[in-house]
Amino acid sequence: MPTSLSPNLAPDKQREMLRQMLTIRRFEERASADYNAGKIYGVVHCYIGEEATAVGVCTALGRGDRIISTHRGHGHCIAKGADLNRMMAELYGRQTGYCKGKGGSMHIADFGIGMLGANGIVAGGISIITGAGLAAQMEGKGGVAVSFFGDGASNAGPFHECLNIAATWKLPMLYVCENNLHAAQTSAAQTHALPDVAGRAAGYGIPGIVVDGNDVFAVYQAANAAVDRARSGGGPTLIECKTYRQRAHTERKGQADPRDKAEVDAWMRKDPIALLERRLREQGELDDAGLQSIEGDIMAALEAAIAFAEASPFPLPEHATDDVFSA
Amino acid sequence: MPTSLSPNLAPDKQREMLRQMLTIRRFEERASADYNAGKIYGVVHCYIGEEATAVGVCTALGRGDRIISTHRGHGHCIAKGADLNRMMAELYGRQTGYCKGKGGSMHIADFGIGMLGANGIVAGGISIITGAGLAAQMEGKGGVAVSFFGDGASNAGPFHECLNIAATWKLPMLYVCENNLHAAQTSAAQTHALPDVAGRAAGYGIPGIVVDGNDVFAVYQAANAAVDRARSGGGPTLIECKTYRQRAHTERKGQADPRDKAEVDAWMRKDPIALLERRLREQGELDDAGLQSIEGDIMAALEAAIAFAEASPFPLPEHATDDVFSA
Amino acid sequence: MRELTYNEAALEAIAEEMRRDPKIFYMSTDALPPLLKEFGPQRIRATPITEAALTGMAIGAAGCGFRPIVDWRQVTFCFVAMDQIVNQAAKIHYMFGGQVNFPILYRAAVGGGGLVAAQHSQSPYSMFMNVAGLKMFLPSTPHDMKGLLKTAIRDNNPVISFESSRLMARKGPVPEDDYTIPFGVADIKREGDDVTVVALAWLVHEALAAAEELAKEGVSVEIVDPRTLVPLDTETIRNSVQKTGRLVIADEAGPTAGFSAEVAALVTEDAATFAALKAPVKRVCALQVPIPYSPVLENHVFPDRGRITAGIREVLRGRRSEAA
Amino acid sequence: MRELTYNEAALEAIAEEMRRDPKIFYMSTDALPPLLKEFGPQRIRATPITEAALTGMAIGAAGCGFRPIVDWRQVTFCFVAMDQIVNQAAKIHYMFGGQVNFPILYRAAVGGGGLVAAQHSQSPYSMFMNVAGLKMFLPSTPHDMKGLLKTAIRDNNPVISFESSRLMARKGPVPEDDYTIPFGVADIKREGDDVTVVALAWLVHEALAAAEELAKEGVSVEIVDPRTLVPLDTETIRNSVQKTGRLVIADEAGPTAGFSAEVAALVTEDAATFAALKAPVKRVCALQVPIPYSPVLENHVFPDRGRITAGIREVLRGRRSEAA
Ligand SMILES: Cc1ncc(C[n+]2csc(CCOP(=O)(O)OP(=O)(O)O)c2C)c(N)n1
Ligand SMILES: Cc1ncc(C[n+]2csc(CCOP(=O)(O)OP(=O)(O)O)c2C)c(N)n1
Ligand SMILES: [Mg+2]
Ligand SMILES: [Mg+2]
Repeated sequence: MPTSLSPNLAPDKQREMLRQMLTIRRFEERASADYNAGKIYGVVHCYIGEEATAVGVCTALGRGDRIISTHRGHGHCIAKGADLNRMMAELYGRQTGYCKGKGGSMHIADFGIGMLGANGIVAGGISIITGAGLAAQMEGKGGVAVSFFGDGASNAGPFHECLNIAATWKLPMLYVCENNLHAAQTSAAQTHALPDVAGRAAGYGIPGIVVDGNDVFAVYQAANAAVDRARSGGGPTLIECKTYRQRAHTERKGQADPRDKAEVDAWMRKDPIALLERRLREQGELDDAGLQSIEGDIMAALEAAIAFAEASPFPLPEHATDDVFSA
Repeated sequence: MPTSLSPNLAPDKQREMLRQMLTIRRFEERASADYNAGKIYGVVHCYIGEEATAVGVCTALGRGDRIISTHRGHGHCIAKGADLNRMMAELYGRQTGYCKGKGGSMHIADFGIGMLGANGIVAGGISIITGAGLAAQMEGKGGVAVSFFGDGASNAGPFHECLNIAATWKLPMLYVCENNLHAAQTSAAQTHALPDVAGRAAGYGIPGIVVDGNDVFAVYQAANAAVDRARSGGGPTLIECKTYRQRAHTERKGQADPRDKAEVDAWMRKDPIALLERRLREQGELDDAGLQSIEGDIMAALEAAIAFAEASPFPLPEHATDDVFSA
Repeated sequence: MRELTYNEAALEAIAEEMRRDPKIFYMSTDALPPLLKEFGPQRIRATPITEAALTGMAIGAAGCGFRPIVDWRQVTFCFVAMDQIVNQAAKIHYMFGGQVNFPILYRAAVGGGGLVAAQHSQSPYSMFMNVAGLKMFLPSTPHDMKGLLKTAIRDNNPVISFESSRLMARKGPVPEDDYTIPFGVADIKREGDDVTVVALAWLVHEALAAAEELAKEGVSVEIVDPRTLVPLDTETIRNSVQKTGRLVIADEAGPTAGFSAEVAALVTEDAATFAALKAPVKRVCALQVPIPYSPVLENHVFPDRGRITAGIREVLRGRRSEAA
Repeated sequence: MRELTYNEAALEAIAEEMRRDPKIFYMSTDALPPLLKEFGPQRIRATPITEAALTGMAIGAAGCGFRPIVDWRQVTFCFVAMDQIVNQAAKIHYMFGGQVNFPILYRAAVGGGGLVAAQHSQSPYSMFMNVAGLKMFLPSTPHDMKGLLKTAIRDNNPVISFESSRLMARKGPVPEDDYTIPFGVADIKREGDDVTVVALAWLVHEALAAAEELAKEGVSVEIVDPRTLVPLDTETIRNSVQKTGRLVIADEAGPTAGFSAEVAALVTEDAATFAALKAPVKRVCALQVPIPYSPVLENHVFPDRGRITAGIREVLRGRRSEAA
């Protein structure tokens, strides 16, 4: 894995990456707490530990570009610019949420900002976003589409079908595999013939790149190159980000986490936020005050989101029959 | 593509390969005629032109090994040793057919000889035979399982899912892609990012081999090596046989065949039976009399099969409700 | 009026809509030659044999403002795409709180008669009816095909066009003008007083033939063709049964938990219709088996005018016994 | 008798059968720890997330003499495997003329109540009932779970075990001995004279609660739990309705072309049962919508004891009007 140079990005932009990564983390820490407090329902999958991947990729995108996510979607939403209020209200099951309380954590979407949704089905989003890639190609405005998916999803049929179609039709796409080495209770070592998913790209004649998914600059650089390639008609790229989830598969208390303790610890030491913070400090772009200010802004936004959610009404029971069909 | 040496096979065995290939061809010529005469129903897909692939692979197998086929299944049946009488009776829709008249051309199976069935769904057989590969591994008797499928099928999800599982679990399998350059009315060039399907094997860490699918010895040698590897616990191999169907996608009269005339002609000149015949003659293993005797045997067997089918009763209407469930 | 086949009527509807709206494009494992010729390979896309991918791609493209058509061809081939249909297309509008529309047309040929055995002879529309969030129809005539298909293409939801294999070559009058047929409106294909036959697709024609025969005996049969399966025109069905008091349901699919069961339930759970019912309801369906290949067997499995006639006679004989 | 949870009863049945028959093995995207511990990773296989492959592999392994169990976990995840289910598992025995058996057990958790939204809250068993060639059941108690699961594992056909998510932790008495419950035999969970409730899984318990309440008012409710969906015990259902003359069907799934429609059809098409029917049939089902996340919405969508009670009252009021 190449270690990244500091990218050709203005310091403000670099701090913005930190802000986004921290926002994801704080948002999820709160979501987890509120889930265990019974204010958020169903199931919550945290992205904590993987923030560099979503932020690195989305920094390379424009507002008109589109992404799709997985069951582990908060990070992608925030990195693409989703509104924390409406996200939190959705988790709280309120009428003001992104999905009017119909979706919850696994289904947050904001088509207005090109976030085509979290998805509860492993590999379920890959074909949908490939359709968005086709749409971008047909629109002819240089847009790209990004599929985020896990190592687990990379073994499923749609991965293969879509890579082949995207490669054949030269769709402007990034396939971003977030290889966190595990899929629920199984390890990638158990379920993959080879450790690198990126090696599969060659079978379709497209680039397959492995990057350190915890190094936001490395992710950004790989994504940036792939976006350039896609915009200029070069077709799709498969980017495999090696990363790790710092928490169990879901936030449900008492669930099994069969991962090796030493492995978890080693990855905790590679925390993507700590890494970025260190680099910014080394570059002289960040000091304690700067960090505090970022943290303060985030906490204020988060409190505002919670307040918004708490103050929002639940949907009315009758709303359950709305939106089955569009007019 | 490596050109094959004459394999380490007794002359009798080599003539047996010719006999099998010719049997497939004569069987299908007759099936096509009888289909157009209204004696065979539904749809018939001919394997004519691709005989070297089925015969080359099946020559490397033992009776205890298992194969699965596609919608284009007669060749695989015959190469694995199926009974012509029961095949023809099935095409004729008779009670004595392999499926008691319930299956027809697209569903001939003979589990007794390890032929797990033709299948009407593109890529539909791949996972089934992978289960047979798992069974063979669990049985621990050195059996192997072979998945025959087309270039079209190689773009479908089950191909990818099963290759990964077979590679990860080191299942004793051969995945044999019959790349006849077309899938119904589309060309492989239109639907594949790269011309070689075999290149996808590397993504799973297994060998991917391209052979001349019209050269029965080349196919046999590749299959033989893969069978050895599989039997000795080395795991699966992907073998891509470049071949060509000499006829339209199905035997239905008047259907479109958008293939390039020059391409068709070029492949007609590479006819696998003519090639084998020439080599056997060159080696002094075959002369006119020998060929006539083979042809004579085949025609006799075929006439017997037709007679058997014609003499066999149709099922009774009430039989339609048998066999939905087994006791 | 000029006549077109059922299949021609479908192609005409699609071509007219594609001329009208540049956002429409078509994906299928085979490019239909007349459409390809007119609209070219960018809008009429021949694809790899990956119905799962196509079905999902349509959702994404629709969410980005296009109006994709995916032709699964045989309904059989859509089962590889069932996740995209059931978990994605049907639910995505609802799950996301209605924030964007997904105008998609899926096409699927259904039914038997071709002697192509179990995998290629299916009529599973009831499975899709059971899923909330999909609209669907199944026309019986070229006229209905064209009008319903146009409605479907203009609809802002995923719609499945089930198309009867047996009717593809059947001709019928089709107006040249740009007409549409609203969803959820059944068509009374024949009026009558003694018994209602609710029939789908090919069985509408078989029912008409049966009615013709029975008319000679003085039996007056009303034939209701629902045309759209979702939304279903419950009212027309119930009204007809309230008038006749007797109901036969004719469907080329098997009965179990099928369209025919739904219609039986709809009449039985409605007080006024139930009150009007003079005899047990009768389902005239395919036998509940996979479809066999041999003609003797296939013929035995499918309902036809003979079985409809027998079914009608049975419900005419039946009545509410004293037991009640 | 000792008590087990519904989930424990399932695991006990599987473990006992696996001890008895070495040909049984288990595949799932997650290896269940207690089974893994006892039987090891060769027989309890954790797999990639490829339900399509697993479902098909089970067919091949079964055809070679094994008796595979594939745990889809949530029923939702089996839609990616629908081709293998509908086109292969259901048809392969028939299509091949019965030459070999395919003993396979597929497991799938169904239902709502977990606030996990549309994709993870489904009850689509009716879709599978519509497909000829699959057996399936849906138990309401730990006792029935164990007995039916054993029957399923010993059956020589593909069988789907639908298992109610809501009941997983529910306890009940389970005999320690090796008993089986035959397919196609409904269980009368409560005897009564005034009205029949045919209920599934969780709604059996809701119906029992409703019956208890109504008993105080002197209403005698009979509760029939079909247990097996295919084959369905038509006779017990019809006999009960012939006795009571009134029918409510309670199902956590939506009504359209569903199990509830099938039951309504079964009583309406049978002369004796139809004759005995004193009132319109009532379906008490989920609303026909994808299942929403927010508790307010989810609660509104699902039927419960309150709606069953209301349904019973409605059919008790209803009667054959003079119109007939
Ligand atoms: C088709 C399907 N099968 C099973 C599941 C259950 N499931 C939810 S998340 C998950 C693991 C996904 O692993 P991966 O793709 O690596 O993503 P990660 O959770 O590691 O981010 C599984 C098995 C599912 N949602 N969809
Ligand atoms: C899932 C699915 N989609 C579409 C079809 C229709 N179909 C039958 S054969 C065929 C082409 C198959 O091509 P290939 O796999 O290359 O095999 P070949 O016919 O060339 O031997 C198609 C598209 C099908 N049977 N199954
Ligand atoms: Mg993972
Ligand atoms: Mg081909």
